[in-house]
Amino acid sequence: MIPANLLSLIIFLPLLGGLVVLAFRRHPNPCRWISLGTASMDLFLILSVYLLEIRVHQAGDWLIVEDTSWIETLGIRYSLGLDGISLLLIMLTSFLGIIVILVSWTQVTSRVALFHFFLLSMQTGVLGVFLATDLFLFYLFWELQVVPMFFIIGIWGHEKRIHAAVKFVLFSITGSLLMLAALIGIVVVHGSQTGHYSFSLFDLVGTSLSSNLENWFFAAFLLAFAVKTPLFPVHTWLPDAHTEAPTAGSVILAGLLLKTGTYAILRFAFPLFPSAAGVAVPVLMVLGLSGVFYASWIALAQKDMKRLVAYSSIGHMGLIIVGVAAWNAMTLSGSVLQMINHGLTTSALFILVGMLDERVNSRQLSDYGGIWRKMPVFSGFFLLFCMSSLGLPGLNNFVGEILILLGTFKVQPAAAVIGFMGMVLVLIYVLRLIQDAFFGEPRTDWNVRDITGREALILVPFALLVILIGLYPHPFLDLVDGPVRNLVLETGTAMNTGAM
Amino acid sequence: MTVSHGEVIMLGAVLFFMGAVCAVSRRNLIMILIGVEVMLNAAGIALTGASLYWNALDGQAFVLFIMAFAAAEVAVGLALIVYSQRRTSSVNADTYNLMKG
Amino acid sequence: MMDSGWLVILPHISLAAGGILIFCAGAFMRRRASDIIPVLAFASAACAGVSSAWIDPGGPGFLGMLDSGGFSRFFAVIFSLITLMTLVFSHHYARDRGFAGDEFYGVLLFAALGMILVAGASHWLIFFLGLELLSLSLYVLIAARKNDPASNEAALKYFVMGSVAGGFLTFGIAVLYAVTGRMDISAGLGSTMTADNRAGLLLGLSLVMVGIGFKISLVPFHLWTPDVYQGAPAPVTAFLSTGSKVAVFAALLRFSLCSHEAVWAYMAPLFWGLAALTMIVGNVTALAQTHLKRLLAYSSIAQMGYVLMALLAVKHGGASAVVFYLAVYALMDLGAFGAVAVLSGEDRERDDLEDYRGMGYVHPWRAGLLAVCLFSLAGLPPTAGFIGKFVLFHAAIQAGYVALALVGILAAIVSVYYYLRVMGILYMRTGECGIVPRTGILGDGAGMMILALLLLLGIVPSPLLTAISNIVSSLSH
Amino acid sequence: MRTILFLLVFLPLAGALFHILAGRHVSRRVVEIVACSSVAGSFFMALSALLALKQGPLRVIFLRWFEAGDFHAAMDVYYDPLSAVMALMVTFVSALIHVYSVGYMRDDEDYARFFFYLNLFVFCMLVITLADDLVFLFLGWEGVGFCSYALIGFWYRDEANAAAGRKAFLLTRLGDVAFGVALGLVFVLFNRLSISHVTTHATELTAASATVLGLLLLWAAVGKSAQLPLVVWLPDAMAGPTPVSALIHAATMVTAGVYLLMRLFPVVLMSEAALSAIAVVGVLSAFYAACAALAQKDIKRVLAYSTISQLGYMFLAVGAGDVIGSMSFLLSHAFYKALLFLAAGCVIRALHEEHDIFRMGGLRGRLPAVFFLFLAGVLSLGAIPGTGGFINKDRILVAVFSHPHGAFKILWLAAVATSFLTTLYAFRLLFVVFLGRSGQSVEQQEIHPIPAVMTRTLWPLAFLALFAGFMNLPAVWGGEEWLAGFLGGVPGTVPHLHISPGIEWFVAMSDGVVALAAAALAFVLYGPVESTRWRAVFIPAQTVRDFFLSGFYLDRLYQAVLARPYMELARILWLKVDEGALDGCIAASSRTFPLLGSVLRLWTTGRISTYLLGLLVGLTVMLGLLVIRFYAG
Repeated sequence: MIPANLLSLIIFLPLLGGLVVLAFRRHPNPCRWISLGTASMDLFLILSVYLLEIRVHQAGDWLIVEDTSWIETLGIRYSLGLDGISLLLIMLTSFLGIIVILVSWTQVTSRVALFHFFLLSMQTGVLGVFLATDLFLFYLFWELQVVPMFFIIGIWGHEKRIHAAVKFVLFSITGSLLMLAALIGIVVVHGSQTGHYSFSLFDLVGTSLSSNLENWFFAAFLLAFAVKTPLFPVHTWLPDAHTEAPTAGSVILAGLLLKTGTYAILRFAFPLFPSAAGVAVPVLMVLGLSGVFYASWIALAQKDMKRLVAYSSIGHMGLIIVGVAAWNAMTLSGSVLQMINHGLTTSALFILVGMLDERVNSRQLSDYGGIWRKMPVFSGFFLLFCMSSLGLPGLNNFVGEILILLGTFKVQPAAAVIGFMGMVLVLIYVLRLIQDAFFGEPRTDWNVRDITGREALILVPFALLVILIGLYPHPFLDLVDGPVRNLVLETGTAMNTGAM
Repeated sequence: MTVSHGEVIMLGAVLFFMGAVCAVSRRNLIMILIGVEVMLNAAGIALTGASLYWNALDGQAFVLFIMAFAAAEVAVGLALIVYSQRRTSSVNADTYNLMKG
Repeated sequence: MMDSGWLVILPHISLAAGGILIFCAGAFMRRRASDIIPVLAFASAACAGVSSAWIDPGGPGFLGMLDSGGFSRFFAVIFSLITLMTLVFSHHYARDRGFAGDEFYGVLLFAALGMILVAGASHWLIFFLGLELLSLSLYVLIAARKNDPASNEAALKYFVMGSVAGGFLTFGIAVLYAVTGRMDISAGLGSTMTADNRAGLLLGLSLVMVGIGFKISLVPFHLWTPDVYQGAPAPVTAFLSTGSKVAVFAALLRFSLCSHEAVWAYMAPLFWGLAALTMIVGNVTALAQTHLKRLLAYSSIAQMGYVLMALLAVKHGGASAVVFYLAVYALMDLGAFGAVAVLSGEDRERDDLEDYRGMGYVHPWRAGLLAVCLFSLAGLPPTAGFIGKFVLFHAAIQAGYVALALVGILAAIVSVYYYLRVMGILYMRTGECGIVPRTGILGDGAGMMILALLLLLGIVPSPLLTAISNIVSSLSH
Repeated sequence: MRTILFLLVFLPLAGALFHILAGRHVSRRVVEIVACSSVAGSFFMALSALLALKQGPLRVIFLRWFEAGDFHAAMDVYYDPLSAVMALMVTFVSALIHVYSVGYMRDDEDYARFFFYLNLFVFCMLVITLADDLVFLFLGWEGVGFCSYALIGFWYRDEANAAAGRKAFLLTRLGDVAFGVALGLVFVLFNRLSISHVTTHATELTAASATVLGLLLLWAAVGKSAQLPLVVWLPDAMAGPTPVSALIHAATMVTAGVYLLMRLFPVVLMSEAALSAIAVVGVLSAFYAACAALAQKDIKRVLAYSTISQLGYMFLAVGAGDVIGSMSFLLSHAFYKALLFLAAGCVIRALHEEHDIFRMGGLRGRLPAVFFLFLAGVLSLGAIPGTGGFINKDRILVAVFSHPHGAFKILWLAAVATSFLTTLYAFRLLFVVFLGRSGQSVEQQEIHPIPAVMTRTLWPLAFLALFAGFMNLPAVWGGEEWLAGFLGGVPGTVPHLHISPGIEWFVAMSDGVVALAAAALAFVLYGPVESTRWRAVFIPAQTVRDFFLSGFYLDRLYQAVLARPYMELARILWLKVDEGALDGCIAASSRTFPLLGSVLRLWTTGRISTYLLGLLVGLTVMLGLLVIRFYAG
């Protein structure tokens, strides 16, 4: 019923579309339509997987796997796997893939074909990260997603774009190259133990390592993922990247790239090195919570709206890390759900700020004020996503946060208490953002219209999803349930023995 | 009287050392070239000595090739040097520093 | 026996004959020479490539002085390809600058012959002859632009350095011969180490390493590299930075594989230090460059450091990684310098980085070639350089050289910065980047081929890797 | 029954949805009708549910909300007498205030947004009232906070209003932290987050965990109910439209805090310490706010401080263990305080948005209906014997006085003193606004006509304000304590305080005397007759008045100690730490490499001699290393 290489199709369809788009260098509109078509087709494929496959398997283990030989001499295989967690994340990916094209429809007017090529190839990279189960393949996609982002920020960004783009790549590469060393290390150790050189995640899980070695390997993996997440204190690339990137870039960055970091921690770092992870749990919790406090605190002082949202992003991701570190069924489900939530909410906020920027050509809070009067519908959306961001119950973030915090409470009450306190800090900057931008009298004389139909088309799905997840997250949580149980069962026990 | 194999090699080594020092320390292009010739000839002496010691001819054959090569090298080198000298009217190696860094 | 011997040197003959024919054509056909010579050169290089690729002589030839195994033939194919590409890139370049005579094409073919000899030598004499043939030809090629002071200075520097290094190498060979009594490379290096010959062996090898280190620009023998690369005409730089380095490295690989374990145990730490130094100095110095060719020169220095790192693993199956990376490296540098060649204006070389502002949009394909090559050099996917770097680090770590691999990784992180800087200039800045140079379809075609190969190898490296591992395993027995 | 409960909770939500989706496209009349009828419908559902409550507490699950691991959250209700009474009150007051708002917001363009928030608020409040699952309750809990924020800042064009809303949200959320932590603790202790489960298993708690849990709940309640130390937001919250102040900041939302304590009373009951803490917080807040109310000039601020003060009584009652006393006080407070606010709203509207009581004066003649309504509220607030307010307050004081713990006598004294102040400021307000010399501004101005719908809706409230207390008339005075009986089933409650009649009489007498004395004093000081001599004796110096007026400078203190340092540190963290230290370190280390590069490039001198030397040096080093190696190993 399902074609044998469906997953490859899902991954590479966008890239294919991107190559086609490149052929229309001089015709912006066909570029947009082709990209939109490709991205929609990808979403359609993924949704059909969701609808067909889920009924069959009831979200058990791996729903679809694909495994072909690739680089035999090194034991590298082209293997992909889809489980509930990755399904959820690729749904998010392809959804945001469509959104970014719509967002850029009028915002990007120069070098349109190239832009869409990068957008689509970016999507391929991210999808690959979420689906790869061979460590080398994963590493390839992991690096691959950096390249288009570099260009998206660097070519279509704002004033200090090159600096930001280079900074982004350097941070990423620094982490990932060290991970590469560790990755080769574990393969070599596994190979010398079993005589079977393999990069497959399934083979490598359970490799017995000396605790010293395991700690080093874990640290290297963690560094790569922490940079991407970004975890305090290796986050400083993010505010620059976000501030300078075009809206679409910010959306991809916040919605997808950051998720690859937490996803990889969950999928690779913890299962591969459980006892090292067990030792690192307190550190991760402290760093995650520091991130929540630190970033939320700093966000308050921001003058640039995008920067503010960027810092808020760091804070939210910190909480996800706490959830991953706590490693039980509740927190993991919460973390995965929170990845989706953060992807939706923060992306929506970036999009909204981008729309303002498009109208007024400024991202400075001091240039705004009184927007509500001029753009009530827009403001309503903004308020909704702000409330989602600060975790108002009934909206999406709450579900994730409460799962993480309550689940953490069982393991590490102190961390949960601090996490709850962090929610106040979030409130402070979000309210300040709303206050400065939307209330009061307009500080500058600008005349703008409320949202257009295309913009509404972008925002309404976000709003619906935000509310749906807030009120009825079952479709999402059910997907995650099975894989999360497995993770807890397999890695959790090993973590505990390691910690003892 | 016969010279021992070790002494021949020693002679080669001394000669080589002198040639190398000449090549490295002199600034004059011609002198550097002469230093290189000395180095090559030192190798020739060592090879000949070793060839006698091992009682094999391939070492001496090698020397012939070295000689041929040295001639060719001098030809190319002198052409270059002459051309350069005509351009800058200097045979000091260190005057050629258009490109650096 | 006789037949097989001729078959072994078929590529060599075709190159030599091509060179001689070109000289003859230059001497006797004054008027139509400019049409015929490139064709002749192309044909003989192609001939050499085809013959080494498809004709398996089945045994060593030329009195056992020339290896005819897969290893040599593989490199012979690579050199033929490099030569072909260089010919294509230099076709318009040389004609526009007035040095497209018989001497350029003929000497180019002889240089190619030298490379094939160096990579295939199993006898010190052949190695020596090949190396010197290569060097002499390169002196001439670098000086090809007679009226250009930079070209002249580069040739002079390369000549002086090359002859001194050649002196070291020759004496090194002499010392090795003196202590082992064998001119056969594998027999000589493979001889067991005794108290008597130990000092001599190590002295000889060190001297040989100076010569080799000069050729492949290992730090501290690298200083000539940026000057010569900058001064030489871009196609020649492409040829020089790929062909001569790959050839000498192939020889070094053979030496390493042949060398006795005890000898290797002494040499390995030296290689360790050289590799670390080369990776660090090459990459860090490249950061401060403002000229593209110099930047690429330092980058190529650093690349050799990576390869040397994997060479350390040669006794643990790292050889195929080295060979794979050498092939990939040849493609990358050929592409990068080739791109400089096809992007250069008619009057002068486009060298200052600022001249490349916004180039990505003015010449999308050529700048694209440069960009992909740079990405590949930086080791980013989906290029061959990514797989190559991975293979190198894999080999080094597998052999236990973790610290060196970490040094390499740190150096690679530093290197990303300057590659991205060029990328930023190409695509993220705008500026006047001058007139559109005339370049034939050939040059662009070659560029596209390199680009395609780089991407292809980045996605399906398996066939090449498998082939190489077969070749290498045949060599080590 | 399930349907009734469902409609009870979700009808206002449906109204809210209608407003947000269609509100901008339909006429004002439609919006008004939908808004009022959805809440009214909810009220009738509450009424019918109450009548159907014969079979005892009822738990109904509407929706499995989310599940993960062994955690389940559901949208469900636990319908018991306590929540039934509360729901009835909430829907009733809400319905009246919705109707009132139709008049009040007659001239406002943004009516759809207003009714959206208002309906949403009612929904959230009902969730708090009825929810069984604590997470669901938290939804309401935060939801009302959001609505309160949005409604305080409803007139967002004045930044002060928006800032007041922000402050309210923030401070209540400080309390919510404790709620969240309490959720965690309950989850760990009981493995379920259901109120019905928790209350029935509360006895299994250890004293320590009960104390922690009780204090957490107290802190949460303090935030919501604006008790010390989180009081400062409520006076500012008066920036919102008056119906909002009446509904949210007097009758319903602010009582949610104390209601939570009642709802989870069995847990609190397990800890002596938590109970005492609740009582102390209550008394302190009551006294503090009463003092502050005495000095206020803004009519709504007087009422706001009064609300804080009255909420303090409710806390005190819970702390004394008398849930029923607290609940009945809550009910009657809801009626008279809503009444007072709404009447004040009429006054404000009539005087063209005038808030200063000293610029009013002598309105009795000009707004007679409003005067009588206000009088009813003041009588009840001032606990003049014979009103409902008196009966309810009396029950609380009796409970406190008769508490076995001796220290509660002190609390009782403080409560009586507060009671004196309460009556004093209540009558001060009445006299200054309605009987005093008319203010200068009022003289010249036309009275703005008040829509009839505004005053008419107040009559039922006035009736209830005066007489609702009789539902709980103690047996001593021939009452049946009907409400107490009804609430008797609620776990942990003591329906009838078995106190000797002597004590009852003593407390009632002292209370009554105090109230009457205070009323008399107010008449002397602020009454229609000028009495400079008395005023000189009783009215304290300006500094003290300023101290009271500013709410003991608490606001300024928080600004100086918390808000401003926080802002300042944010800037420092950003510029000095994040961009300075962290990013600076990384930038500096990344700068060293190019620097190193430009040093290393000096090596490439361009001179052949250097290059040749490189060969020799390289060789020498290699040989040197080999020699070392040679002799070392």
